[in-house]
Amino acid sequence: MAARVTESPHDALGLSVDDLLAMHRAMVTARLLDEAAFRQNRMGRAPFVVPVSGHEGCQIGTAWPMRKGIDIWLPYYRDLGVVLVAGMTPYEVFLGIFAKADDPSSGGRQMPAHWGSRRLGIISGSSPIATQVPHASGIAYAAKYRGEDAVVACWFGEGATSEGDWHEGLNFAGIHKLPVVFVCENNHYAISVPQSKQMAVENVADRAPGYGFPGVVVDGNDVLACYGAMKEAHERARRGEGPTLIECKTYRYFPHTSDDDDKSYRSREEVEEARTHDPIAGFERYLADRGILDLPGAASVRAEVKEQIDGAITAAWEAPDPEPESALGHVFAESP
Amino acid sequence: MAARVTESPHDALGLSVDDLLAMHRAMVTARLLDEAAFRQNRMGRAPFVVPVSGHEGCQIGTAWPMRKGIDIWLPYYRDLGVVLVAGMTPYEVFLGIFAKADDPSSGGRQMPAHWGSRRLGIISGSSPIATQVPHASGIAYAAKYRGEDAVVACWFGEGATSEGDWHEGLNFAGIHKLPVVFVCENNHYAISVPQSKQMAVENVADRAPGYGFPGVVVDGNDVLACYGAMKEAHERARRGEGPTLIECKTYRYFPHTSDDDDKSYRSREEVEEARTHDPIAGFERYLADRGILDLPGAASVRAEVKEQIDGAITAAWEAPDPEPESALGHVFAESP
Amino acid sequence: MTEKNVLTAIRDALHDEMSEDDRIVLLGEDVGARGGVFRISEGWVMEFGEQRVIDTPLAESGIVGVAIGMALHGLLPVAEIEFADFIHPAFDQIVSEAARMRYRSNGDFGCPLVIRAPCGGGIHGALYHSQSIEAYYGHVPGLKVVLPSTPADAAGLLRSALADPDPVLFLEHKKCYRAVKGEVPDGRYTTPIGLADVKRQGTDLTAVSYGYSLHLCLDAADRLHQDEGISVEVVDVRTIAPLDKQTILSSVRKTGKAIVVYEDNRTYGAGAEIASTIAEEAMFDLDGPLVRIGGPDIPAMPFAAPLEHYFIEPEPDHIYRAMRDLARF
Amino acid sequence: MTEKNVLTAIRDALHDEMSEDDRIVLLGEDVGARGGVFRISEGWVMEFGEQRVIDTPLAESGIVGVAIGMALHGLLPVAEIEFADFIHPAFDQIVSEAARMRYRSNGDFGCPLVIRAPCGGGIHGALYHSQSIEAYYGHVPGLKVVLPSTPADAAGLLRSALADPDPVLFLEHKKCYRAVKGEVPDGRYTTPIGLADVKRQGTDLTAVSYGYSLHLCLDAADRLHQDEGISVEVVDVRTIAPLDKQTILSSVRKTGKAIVVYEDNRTYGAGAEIASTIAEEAMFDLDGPLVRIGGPDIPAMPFAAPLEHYFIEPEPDHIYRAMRDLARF
Ligand SMILES: Cc1ncc(C[n+]2csc(CCOP(=O)(O)OP(=O)(O)O)c2C)c(N)n1
Ligand SMILES: Cc1ncc(C[n+]2csc(CCOP(=O)(O)OP(=O)(O)O)c2C)c(N)n1
Ligand SMILES: [Mg+2]
Ligand SMILES: [Mg+2]
Repeated sequence: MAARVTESPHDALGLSVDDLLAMHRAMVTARLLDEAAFRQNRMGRAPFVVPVSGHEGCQIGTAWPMRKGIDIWLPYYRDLGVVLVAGMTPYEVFLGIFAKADDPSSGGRQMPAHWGSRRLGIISGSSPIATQVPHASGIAYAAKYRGEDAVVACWFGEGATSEGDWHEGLNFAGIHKLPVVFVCENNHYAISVPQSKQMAVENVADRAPGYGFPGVVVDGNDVLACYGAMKEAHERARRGEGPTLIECKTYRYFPHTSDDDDKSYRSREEVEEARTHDPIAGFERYLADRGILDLPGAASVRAEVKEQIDGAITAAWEAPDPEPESALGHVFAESP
Repeated sequence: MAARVTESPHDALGLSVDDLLAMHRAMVTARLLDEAAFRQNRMGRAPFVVPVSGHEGCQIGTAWPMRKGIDIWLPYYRDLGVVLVAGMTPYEVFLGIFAKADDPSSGGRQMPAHWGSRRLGIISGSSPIATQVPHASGIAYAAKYRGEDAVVACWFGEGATSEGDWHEGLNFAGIHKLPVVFVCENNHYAISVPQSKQMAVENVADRAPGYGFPGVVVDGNDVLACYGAMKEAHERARRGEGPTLIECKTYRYFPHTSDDDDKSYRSREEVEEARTHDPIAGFERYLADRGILDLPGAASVRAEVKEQIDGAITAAWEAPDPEPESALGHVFAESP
Repeated sequence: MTEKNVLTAIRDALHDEMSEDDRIVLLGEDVGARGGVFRISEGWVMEFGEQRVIDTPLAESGIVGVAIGMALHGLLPVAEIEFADFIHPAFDQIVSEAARMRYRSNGDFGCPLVIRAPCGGGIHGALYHSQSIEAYYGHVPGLKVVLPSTPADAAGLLRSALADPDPVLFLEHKKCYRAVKGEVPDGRYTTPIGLADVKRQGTDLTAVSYGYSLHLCLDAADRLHQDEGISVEVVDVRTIAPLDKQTILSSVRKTGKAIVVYEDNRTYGAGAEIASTIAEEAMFDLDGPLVRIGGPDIPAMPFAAPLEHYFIEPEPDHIYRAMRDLARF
Repeated sequence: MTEKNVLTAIRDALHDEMSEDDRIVLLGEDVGARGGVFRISEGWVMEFGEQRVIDTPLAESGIVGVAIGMALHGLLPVAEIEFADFIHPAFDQIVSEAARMRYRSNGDFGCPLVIRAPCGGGIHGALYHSQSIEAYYGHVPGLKVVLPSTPADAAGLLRSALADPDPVLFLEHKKCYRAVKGEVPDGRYTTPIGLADVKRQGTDLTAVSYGYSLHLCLDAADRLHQDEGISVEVVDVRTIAPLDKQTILSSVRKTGKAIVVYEDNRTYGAGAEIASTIAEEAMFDLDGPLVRIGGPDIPAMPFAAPLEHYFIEPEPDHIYRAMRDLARF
């Protein structure tokens, strides 16, 4: 065999060094935001927070191929990393956590992490699981009907796949070969319910053939693998070849939310083991191995991000609360 | 290769000649009942009838392995053939069609063909499609919990597979490896909606792997093939190996119901072509080829069945209507 | 002006609006080649194309959920539910999603969606093709619920629903479809959502009703006038939510007597809110008892003719007699 | 007698009944290892086994549908819906299936099913963990709906629900879980479904309420007595359906004044039926206006503290003041 120059995975994917550094920064931002939010929770300033830690690889990876201003995002509550890529800032995230009037998602009406922003193309999400799945199909139908080039992406956990809406949404997308990508962040638990009690199969992706489109399993802790899977699905959608279901195997390091206590259903050993596959650590090794970012470099990214977050927290905390009577507004377009 | 005596398919399936004749009679009964019901409809005596013709092969075939008094039946409205095997008589069927007080399914409260009978183990069915699917899983769970040997069978059309309840019901059955058989009578239309607009796949059975159990495609016009598939699934269920999804490819010869007009959505040529695969004619050829039932024999079965049906119609027509105020009864156990 | 029945009025109005605005798409079971089970969209798949007249899979939650997505992305979807009885699987999409989209996003997103569903009984539809569902949905903040009972109102309200920036549940009483005829103005006129309508002037008592019951009230009122010279004013609620209190209350204040008539199961039905509103705001104007007539509290109209009839009229001429007794009070 | 909060009373009663009757199974999301999000079933999966304490997939329609199947085949399932807000996907299974099984089969099949769901707001649950759902379900013939507000009632009504041959929706107000304590009789006593309860005797006016609002009424009544010597009788509805008209009407006839207080969105809420019943049957006994106080007609309680507080108390002490004004009328 002829010798050839080894190409790095990111070259093959068409990612520049700047891309990689930006992806890394986004992952670090998600992680540090998470930790900061939990601190605010313990300080009694944030009644409810939803952790992301562990999911940064699959979120940043699958969000990255999306085009701002063109594509449409339907994240679920755990998708802090996704909405950061879509353009939400740490300040806006904390406006939500502190339920301030200027929270872009809901003006403090919804729980934190119920993302939404017309400006950013992030469709407002609710708490009931999997309801956004048929919305994604409907948006993709409208985009196709209107002859737009938009791709719709819809994220959810493996627990969401048990809901009837999930089935109905994927079925419709398959029939009409819609430009939509369904991304399952399989962290093996739905709150406390393990995957074995959620479904009788190992891979959620195995359900895709039943809807007439491909299902792909990818290592959710490998941000580049996630990026690659999404890039391909995104291109497939743009080519008019229809939906893809991507399943990212990952893990959540913290409890389900600040209201949960995961000790009742997961051993500490299991959590520790999962942490050895940390997507950020893995990506930093990748970057270090290729001389793109060394340890001190990574540390200074952390320091910069931390400073940005601290500033965001201070500013968001000072922002005004919603006015009590504003509770009556926006029931209908003609409401006060 | 050593020569060996050719075994007939029914021998391999363990069916006796008496079995075959009884199956044939059941198929003929379903067909003639259907035709008689339509005549009653045209005479203005039956406001609403649901045809079965074309489905006799898959219904009699899949119903036949079920054990009366032990197994549990969840048919849908098209399953006249199934309930005949379960033990409903033509007289009882016409009590339902004429909405008489003694209609065993509902005392004339539901539309005809909304089967039910505690005595026969037929679970009361409703109009909303696919709602019985999770019931089947729950009954199978209860049977397993109570250590019973019962097998639960649940029938539905291919349209029903699009409902969320269908997904949720199969998923639960797969997780708990329940003794239940799901039978899809795929006649390629849900009222007017063709299969291509119902799903992006050719076989409903291809969805079974997504629930962790086998899916089987069978020629629904071949009563013995349907019997064989069900027998295997039934045994599998009894062995504790879990559910099976059987898909029978078939066709409906008449409109969806007496309220439908199928000319708008199916060409007459298509219907005529389908009729060349008539499950009764096919089975009669099988029986004639093996000298089990010749043409005159089949004709006299028809005559006997017709006489029975005529008698049933006369008797059912004479039966008393429900009392008006009885409409208030049975809302709760303690109701009047 | 053209005489039409309710079915034709709805069909013509929807057809005209679809011709004018290609953002409108119709989706539901059997709306394509079959033209809908009530033939509202007969021939439309040829006229407007499969992209605009969409035969969906058999999945109501999906129908509404997909329609919400369309509404969020520039279309004006009309989701047809084959029978109102089959809307229940979509309850969550309607209540949690469509009706809350604007509120939960603090006004950032709107959801201009029309859900059409044939409701009501009296057509031998039995337990699952006869239900009244307006009380469930009237209680949902963020959702408008209309239930027109004449051809002119049906066409005008449908146009308003299509123009509304928020989700509207448009209920069509099956018994009115063909049984009720009337003059329909030509042209693309609208009838405002949120306004009740006095369908018959009167002085002795006010009957508040909607749906097919409205026509039973009008009929009883006519006969009472002939038989006994009693003058009944009949108010057609038309919009279940938001309820037009003012029209109802002015009529009741004028006549001093009120009877509320509805087909749905009586208890916790829409009539409860109407009667309660009258009691709270006009009790001191009443010169007689406040009377409420709803259907019996049984799951729905049974199939057998004697049972169905008992649901509709448990005692001979019960509406007529209740009006007469109230007038004489 | 033992002092317990509502949560503990429910847990103990359910635990005791499960110990006595192995036909009872508990199914729902996170009921197993996690013991439920409110820890009702903590440790039970060890005690009763995985076959009886079933962690289900995330699928509410499936949970109720599977439970119906269990009920049809000899078990007594208790289906737990994690929050009442998430019961909506199961609307069809509850309304079309559980509630109609007996009626549609002409009494041949029964469906002894208990559905438990934590409802109500005031715990910073925001739009989807704060909803009141009793009005939707109170309107369903064939379904019983209970909403106890004290520990003793909760335990007694839960036992009645488990013994009932028909489906019962058992609503547990989340704010009452820990905030409301009281004496609970020892032993397996029952509290009958369908009976309201006078929680406070009084002579000047009757307040009819349930859920956490009941406690707001009791508190306002105590303060009014102290401040102004006004004597308020407080009736706890307890069973939303079937509604105990008699207890409500006797109290109103005695005091001559009625105020109905509920947390749910006001319009088409359960209070409409209660007020309407009073108006129809006791109007001539009233010496003052009929007053109804419900929550605002907005989707649900928002998350931000000022907004949530506005939902609960739009004006300072609004219940107290409404009672005082009515008493003074
Ligand atoms: C319809 C509905 N049922 C129940 C819940 C409560 N709930 C919130 S998150 C969750 C688990 C979701 O698990 P999964 O989809 O795997 O996502 P993950 O949280 O693991 O990322 C549940 C049961 C809900 N929000 N909506
Ligand atoms: C939930 C619900 N939606 C719609 C209907 C109306 N409907 C009755 S039968 C039917 C088609 C069913 O098709 P399929 O499951 O293929 O069975 P088939 O009639 O072809 O045997 C429809 C849409 C219904 N009964 N229930
Ligand atoms: Mg998960
Ligand atoms: Mg079919």
